Amino acid sequence: MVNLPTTPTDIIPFIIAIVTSHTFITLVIFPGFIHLTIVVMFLTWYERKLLARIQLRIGPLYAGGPGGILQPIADGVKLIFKEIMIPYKAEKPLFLGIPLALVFLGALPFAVIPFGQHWVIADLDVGLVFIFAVASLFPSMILIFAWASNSKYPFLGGLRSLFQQVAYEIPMWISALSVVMLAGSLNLVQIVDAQHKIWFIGPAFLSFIVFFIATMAELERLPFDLPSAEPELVAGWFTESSGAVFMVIFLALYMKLYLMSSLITVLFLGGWWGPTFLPQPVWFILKTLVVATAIIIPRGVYARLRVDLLIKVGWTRLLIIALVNVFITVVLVSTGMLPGLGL
Amino acid sequence: MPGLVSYIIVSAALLGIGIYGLSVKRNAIRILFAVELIVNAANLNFVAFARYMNPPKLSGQVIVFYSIAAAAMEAAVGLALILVAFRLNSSIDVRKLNKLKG
Amino acid sequence: MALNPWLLIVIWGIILLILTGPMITLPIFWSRRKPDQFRDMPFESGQVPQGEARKRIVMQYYPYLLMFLVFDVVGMFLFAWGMSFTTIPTGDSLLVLLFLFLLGAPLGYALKMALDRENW
Amino acid sequence: MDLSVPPDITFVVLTTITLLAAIMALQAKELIYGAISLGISFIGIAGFFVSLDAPYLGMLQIAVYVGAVVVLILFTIMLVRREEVDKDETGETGESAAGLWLAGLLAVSIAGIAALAGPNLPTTPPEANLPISQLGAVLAGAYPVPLIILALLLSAALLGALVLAKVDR
Repeated sequence: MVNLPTTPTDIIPFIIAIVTSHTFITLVIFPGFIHLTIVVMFLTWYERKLLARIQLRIGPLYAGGPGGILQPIADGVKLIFKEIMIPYKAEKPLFLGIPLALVFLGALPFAVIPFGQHWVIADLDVGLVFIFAVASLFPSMILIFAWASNSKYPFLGGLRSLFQQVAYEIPMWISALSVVMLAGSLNLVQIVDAQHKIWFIGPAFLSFIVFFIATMAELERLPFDLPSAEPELVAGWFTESSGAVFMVIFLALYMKLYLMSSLITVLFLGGWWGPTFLPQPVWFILKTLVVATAIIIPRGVYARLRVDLLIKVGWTRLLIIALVNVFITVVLVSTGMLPGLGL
Repeated sequence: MPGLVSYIIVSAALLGIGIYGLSVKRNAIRILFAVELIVNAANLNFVAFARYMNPPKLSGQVIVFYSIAAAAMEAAVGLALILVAFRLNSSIDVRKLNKLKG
Repeated sequence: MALNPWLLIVIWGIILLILTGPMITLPIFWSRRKPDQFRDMPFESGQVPQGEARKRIVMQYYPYLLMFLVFDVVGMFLFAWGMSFTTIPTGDSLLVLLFLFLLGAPLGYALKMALDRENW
Repeated sequence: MDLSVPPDITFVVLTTITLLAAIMALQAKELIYGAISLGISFIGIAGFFVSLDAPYLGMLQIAVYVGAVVVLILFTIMLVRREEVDKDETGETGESAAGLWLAGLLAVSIAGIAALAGPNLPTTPPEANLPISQLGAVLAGAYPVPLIILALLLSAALLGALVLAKVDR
């Protein structure tokens, strides 16, 4: 590390040394803030384009630049300058604070996601559990926000969101358990390293399916979008949000979409591994975008489930399939049928 | 790193806050809060002592595993009891739960 | 140079706070702030809202919440076991599987109770 | 220079957060704010665990306490009617003064004993700490009986809470 400046002339070299250090670059530029902002804005644009193609809606196509690529910026500027409506008798500090907490918690886990062998902000020993712990704060946040809005639709949507996320969190954990057992570590860098030869989608295929479905339910994507079912609940738990509050919630939701897609890439799709003609982060982002596409597409295709069926499926089918895969992994690993996984 | 004494003092303060809530509050949910705080004070002590032990051992952390599990289950049963009390008495004030008093 | 990863996470959190905080705290300044009871009424299909919004809520899904609490704890125990699964003796792993197996019965019974609408 | 924060700052910040949030949890006017403060206090304790080189426990604390117990508490608060929940609940002044005195006496005496024993207590932790990957081995290997008892405890609590909460017809 560089020495702290003692004389005024030392300050500029000090700043340059800080700015060019690997830590600073990982924090601010590549897996850090700038990259995250760009990708999340891209995802909002990408989802619109994709759905427009699927459902033949050619709406936001002409908002400046090729293919309406400036649309997210236009949206952002529009939303920032709109009025923030705070419902009558709402809990003001919670109503304004929870959206910020949501976007903060959505972006915090990116610190442990490895975008390449050295492209990770914090190489944490308990990375996977850290992500799950942070993600487990979302349901209560959403419930509190819905309660703070003092309106019936958000409250109903918030309760649905709570039960749905709670029902799908456990299958998600148990399906990730097989991966942890195969890699023998909770460190995400080591988990990706262990997939050098075989991606874990092979030995843990059932887990992959469970994890993918659980991810869609956690993200409240169709066919699991009950908490924000437009025909029934207006806009679900964020019905009363407007202006900047709405923008921040929107941002948090896309942040979570990117987070869960990259988590699937890390756990099952071999992370940064790929033919060497492209650099590692490029492979990682390509895979993540493919996963995100697979999560977005059903929105243009499916209808939604009923809430009690949804919860029942999560607790009976998915949990049992995930447990079956854990047993398969126990047998596979303890009989030595999976050599050369870095075990 | 601060010495072991500082951790013990923090944990004692947390215990004091918990005891205060336990002895003064009348709302059953608040009393549950106080109990959880007391359990956390104990957990903090376990982890701190385990860290300062020489040679290091993991037993202190393992017992906190069990302690957290037990405290979570205690909260589940406690909240179910509060629900029943509310249904029977339409109040969660612990001093109104005196139907068994002759 | 290897900084403590937790310190890096804290720095990352501070950066996030600095950069995302203004997204709501700044627009409040140019947003109209005088509250108006009639204008700020909650949305209710275009009607005047009736009754209180934070009414008592249904119990129907309460058992699932309890099951979540139990399996949250179990999941964390399983992660601790899974990360050292390859290094511990098979007998210990069998013990953990027995632990899981023992929890199967109450889970099944709880599911049966939860699905029975008469109870809630 | 080593750019790592002196741990004393961490300690002071965590202590402030934890204790203030704990007081708020008991004294906040509305029970919902109390529950949120309780969650923040638990996160503070998790921070202590992380700073004491027990990161896995910290994550367990957040996932179980903040992710599940606080959710259950919020749900119960919302199930119980509001007027009931937010009633003025502290006893008379004399009573609360007595409670304060009792709690203060207890805390001060424990802290005093600790401070008296201070010179004999270790001031620096040993350098070597065990890696977290051993946690699973200790959990499953060294304590087999508690693990099975834990399974029974979890089952009993789940079924007990369900039977208690169900509506009798």
